[in-house]
Amino acid sequence: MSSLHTISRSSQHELLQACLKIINPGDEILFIEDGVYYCCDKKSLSLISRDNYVYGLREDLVARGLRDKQDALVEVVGYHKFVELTVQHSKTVSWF
Amino acid sequence: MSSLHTISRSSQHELLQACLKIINPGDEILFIEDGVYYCCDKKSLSLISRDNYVYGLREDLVARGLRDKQDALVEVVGYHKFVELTVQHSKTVSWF
Amino acid sequence: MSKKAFTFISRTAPYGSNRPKMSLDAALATAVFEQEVNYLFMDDGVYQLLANQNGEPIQAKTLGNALETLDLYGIDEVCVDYESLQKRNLEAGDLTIPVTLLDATQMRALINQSDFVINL
Amino acid sequence: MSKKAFTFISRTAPYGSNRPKMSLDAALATAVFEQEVNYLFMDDGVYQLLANQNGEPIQAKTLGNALETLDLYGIDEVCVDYESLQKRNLEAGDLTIPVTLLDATQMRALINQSDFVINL
Amino acid sequence: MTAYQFARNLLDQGHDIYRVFFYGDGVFTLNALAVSPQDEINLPQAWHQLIESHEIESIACVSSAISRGIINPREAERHEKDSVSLFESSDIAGLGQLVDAALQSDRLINFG
Amino acid sequence: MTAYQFARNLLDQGHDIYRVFFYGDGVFTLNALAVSPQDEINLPQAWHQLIESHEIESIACVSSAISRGIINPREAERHEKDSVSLFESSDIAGLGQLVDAALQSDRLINFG
Repeated sequence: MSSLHTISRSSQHELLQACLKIINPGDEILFIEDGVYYCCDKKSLSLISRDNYVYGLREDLVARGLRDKQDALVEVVGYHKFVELTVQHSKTVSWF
Repeated sequence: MSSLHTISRSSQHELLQACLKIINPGDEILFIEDGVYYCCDKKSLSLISRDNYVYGLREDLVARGLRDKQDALVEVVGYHKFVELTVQHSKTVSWF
Repeated sequence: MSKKAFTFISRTAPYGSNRPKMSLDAALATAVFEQEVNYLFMDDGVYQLLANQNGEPIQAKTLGNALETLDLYGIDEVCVDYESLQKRNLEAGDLTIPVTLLDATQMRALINQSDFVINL
Repeated sequence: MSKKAFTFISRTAPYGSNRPKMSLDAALATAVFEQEVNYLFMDDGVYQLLANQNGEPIQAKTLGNALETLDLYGIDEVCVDYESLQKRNLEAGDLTIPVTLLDATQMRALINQSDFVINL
Repeated sequence: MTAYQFARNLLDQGHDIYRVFFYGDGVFTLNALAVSPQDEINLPQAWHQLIESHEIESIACVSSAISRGIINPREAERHEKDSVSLFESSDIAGLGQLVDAALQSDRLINFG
Repeated sequence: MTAYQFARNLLDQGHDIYRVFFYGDGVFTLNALAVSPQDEINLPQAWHQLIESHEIESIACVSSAISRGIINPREAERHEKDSVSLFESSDIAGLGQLVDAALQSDRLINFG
């Protein structure tokens, strides 16, 4: 019963903190839309347990001038993988 | 050239912090809409200088169940006074 | 069709936006389908539960009253993130309906056992 | 009619909402009226200035490019809240146009001398 | 809602409104096709009545309005649409009308 | 925009869409009267084409839609409005269609 969590707003909205309160081991996080600013935010990323793998959506990173600036912890993926992730996990929790 | 600052979202949005960065002595703050949650938040209110008088809009306090719960620092006013405040100050800065 | 577990998470204040009402309407519709419905209030969402709300002065429906109907629809698991409540200097006695206070471990378990988790 | 001083404050990230574009359009319209226009980026608004933006993959206009037109409209006071930049581990060299970095005292003076302050 | 209540009180107190300018999502407030539940206020309808009864100049920003499908007969014809959605008490015009209003009025009040 | 790109990719990868349900401000995405600037994507138009070409079932939540003035001929008649604004590729129905979709599908994906 693992979950994919999508986070789509910047850290100003504190969505990651809310998500981390209820995340389970094995769940994964995908940063999309304004959520991709988290991909360059070492301090926020350090709050995420190593049990939770982290992705960032390429299209949104490129649009915002963040491509190649993301932290080493973040795997950059496209929409193809986004779809696959929603299939791999039994449910998707969207934070917006 | 004093200003009236209206703040219309809850502390989750950190509008007060932004407002306090640019507020001048003699400016006043009016909490409206979801901003009225600040009226019961001693910690946030303590950040405001005594040079800046603080109001809360009655209608929004009543709607949210906060009437009579506001801090002693906050003067509760209605729309009549809201209009007067925008006249008394040379400009209104709206934070939303 | 087997019964599924839906959990609705509501994180925003009432009146300032339409989101709390959207979340409530969706939860009630789910209850009508006789599914298991859990409701979790987090962050500013706990403000929706404050007692003595009265939407009349701003010509809005009183959301607190609407939440009292959760019970009538058979939604008895109304949960609140205890930390969100504490952070706002509120306690269970300030709220308009009885709720179950959850810590992080309990919230994780709730999410883990849910078939659907809907943030609105 | 005498010239007035307008200050636009933009506090939100590009693309995720329409607000940065609304603020820019309003500022450009004001400049067309030959008024004094100041532009202040605070909080997430500083993300609008990041270099190397490319809206194409999300089929949006590249906002960074649009900001480069501020200069053409005679808006030369493009200011940034230095603290907001620092908090995001950014520096002036990361930005697509030259800006004036302001501390709180300087921002207060800017707001105080403005006839209109418009948060969009 | 706040802007509407503010405008009503302002008029009651003897002040004048030079212009109301709807920008961004604010243009939805002028949507004549909106229908509210019976026990709730219909904000577009309330604004329309206030604008008509006080003969207030009301403008929807052209770029905000057409991108959101808030159009009058003139814009509907220009863009080959069969329907209109803007209350006839309001007009569609450019951002210059906002700047002009700021310059012509004693106060500019902005609502989010 | 993200939801649209996601839907397109999902179809390209051979998956099926049981239903798209537009709720809250999401119903504006089905506004047939919206006109985008020439150099920007017209998202309502793009959705309409995707829905038509793949024969996807698309529903606008009835309470969200009518309160926001997104109406089809049936709702226009019921509420005595002269215009329609919903793309004819979508229908208007209740929240039950969202719950039904959750129960009938393998996955429910929500976009904000």
